Amino acid sequence: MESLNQKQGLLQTGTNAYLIFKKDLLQEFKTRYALNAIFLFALVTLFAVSFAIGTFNASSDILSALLWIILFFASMSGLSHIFVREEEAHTADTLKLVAKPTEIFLGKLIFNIVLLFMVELLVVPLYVAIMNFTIYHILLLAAALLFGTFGLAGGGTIVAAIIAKSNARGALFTVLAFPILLPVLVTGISVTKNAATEKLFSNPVSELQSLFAFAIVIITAGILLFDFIWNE
Amino acid sequence: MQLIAESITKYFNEHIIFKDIHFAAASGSCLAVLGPNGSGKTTLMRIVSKLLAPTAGTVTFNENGQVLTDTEIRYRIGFLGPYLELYQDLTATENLSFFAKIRGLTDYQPAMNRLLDQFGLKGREEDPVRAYSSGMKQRLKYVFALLHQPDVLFVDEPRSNLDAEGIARVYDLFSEFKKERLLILATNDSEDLQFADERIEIRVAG
Amino acid sequence: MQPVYVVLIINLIIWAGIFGFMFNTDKKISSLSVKLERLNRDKNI
Amino acid sequence: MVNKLLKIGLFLILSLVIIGAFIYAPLAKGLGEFTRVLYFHVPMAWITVVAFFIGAVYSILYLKKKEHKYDLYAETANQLGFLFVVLATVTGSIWAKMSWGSFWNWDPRETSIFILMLVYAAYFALRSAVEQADRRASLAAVYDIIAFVTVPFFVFIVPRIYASLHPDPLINTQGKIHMSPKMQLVFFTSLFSYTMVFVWMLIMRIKMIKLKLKLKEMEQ
Repeated sequence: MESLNQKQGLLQTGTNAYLIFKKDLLQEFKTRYALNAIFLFALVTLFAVSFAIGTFNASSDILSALLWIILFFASMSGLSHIFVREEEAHTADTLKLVAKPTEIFLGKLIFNIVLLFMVELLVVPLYVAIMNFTIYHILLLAAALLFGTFGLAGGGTIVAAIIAKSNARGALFTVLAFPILLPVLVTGISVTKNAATEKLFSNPVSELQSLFAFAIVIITAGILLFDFIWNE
Repeated sequence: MQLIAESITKYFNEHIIFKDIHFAAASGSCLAVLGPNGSGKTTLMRIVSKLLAPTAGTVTFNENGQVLTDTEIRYRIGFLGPYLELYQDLTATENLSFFAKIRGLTDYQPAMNRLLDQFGLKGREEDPVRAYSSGMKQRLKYVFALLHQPDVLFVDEPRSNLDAEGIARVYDLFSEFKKERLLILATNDSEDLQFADERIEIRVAG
Repeated sequence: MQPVYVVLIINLIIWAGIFGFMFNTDKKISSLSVKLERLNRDKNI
Repeated sequence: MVNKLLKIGLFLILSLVIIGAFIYAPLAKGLGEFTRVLYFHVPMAWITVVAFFIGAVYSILYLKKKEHKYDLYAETANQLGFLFVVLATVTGSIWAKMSWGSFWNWDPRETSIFILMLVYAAYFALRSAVEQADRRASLAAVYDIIAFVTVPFFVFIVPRIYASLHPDPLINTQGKIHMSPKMQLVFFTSLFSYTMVFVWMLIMRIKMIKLKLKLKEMEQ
């Protein structure tokens, strides 16, 4: 009986997280605030970089670093939106009235993950095409992007929840998120470099493992700590 | 259903809002929270409905001597107030069905239609909330607060933005609601007090 | 200047800073406790 | 009285460490004059870790008990940690200048310590951006804990990706200490006395916070 209740509770948490995700997606499709912010940022920096460097001059070291820097700062411009929007429209209390904190955090996290995937799906192929970036191990790059996105979205979501409750919303987000998410950035660049070399120069498995472990740690910490932010 | 609040105290930084508020209320009655502007009526409402944690004190909901958990409370209270907004970009139906589903209601369509009709919003339910007038938004908030048939209804500023007809509907609702369930009002308006069986006055603590 | 002396000077600065900090905090603590005692006495009377 | 004696003792022992480091201890082979920095750099780095750890513990305590004082303790521990991280960076940078030729060259250790400074600078920026005391306390505590679980990643991952010039940390994987007995004597005295200095600083700050809170309570 006990375990049945628990199972039902888990199922309900999942369903409600999905409902909140769907609500945010619906809202996003009607306004496109976050999507536009991230997307335009990524495109503008991509073209600026391409224009400044030219198409044939950059080594794969620089190209892989630039790719992650574009993705990183583009996501910084949009990930905070998810909580700031609730706080500024005074819907945070309404949401608090009907849903548990964990459900809310998971819903927002899924939304941010999907948002980043959408951006990557467009920006990465474009980047590879425009910058003449030769990728030898596509699967490796895909794995790095996958785990990296989980890490970025996890850290971005919990920091977004923090700054939504503070007085200086826009300015603080990157300041708080940058040092925490730097492991993702550094490891992501390293794996991408590896993927762009014909013969793997180091074993990428341990780096992918650390990307994965980081994502797990930050998402777990986020779930555990979100209650304290949200109920404040 | 019984609501008990014991020695509720709230500070913002060193600034004291109120201190040691006690009260109890049960189904079949109406409780009114009174006080001048800025006295902390809204803060008290948010604390009693568990939206905000008090600095000290406890709020408990009992049913037949059994204390309800936070999740159970969430399903059984309705709340409307000026700071509880609905999603402006979504339509009324989208808003209401989101809240209904998340509260675990399955067959909410008939109730939703009836309430929309009752509050004179029929025909406008597919418009985004952004396009509503402030009075219509207030009516929609009543629909939101009542959709899941709560046992306790919190209303902060019941009349705000409503016209005479809207107020009449709300008063009908109040007299019906307090017969079997618990109604908690926060108001400054003497007319609203006709429903109150019990009053709590917040005096600014010195 | 020999780098060693740079290190020495920096260490002396740190060393002085630590003790400056401590004396300062000590003074603050004693002034606070005096204040507290006075308040206590006033309340008792 | 005991307090005063302890203070004098600490004063003497710290003076002795400086004298010992510059006169008594022999130089390590191949490293030259700048081994002397070691006696100050390592204790600073060690205290940084201890201070931030204590800060994180107080942050957890705050979230558990919701008592205002724990937030202030966490803040003060992190402030001390920040002071020592700056000292560790300065002493480390001098070492870098003398052994690698420039004050700063993004060695993994330097990068890690830089990130550590960024994280805690962000922590203080967050504190200053929230006016309401209990909200500030919760937000800062959450950020502190998140920082404390993610920074180790950085410290462990980065040296694996980029080769480091930094000598093995004191607590290395082999558990060996490459120092002569005289050096060890000075080194461990220094480590011990600086740790005591830190503990004392923390105790004094906590005492001060307690007094301030009591005063505020009395005035109300």
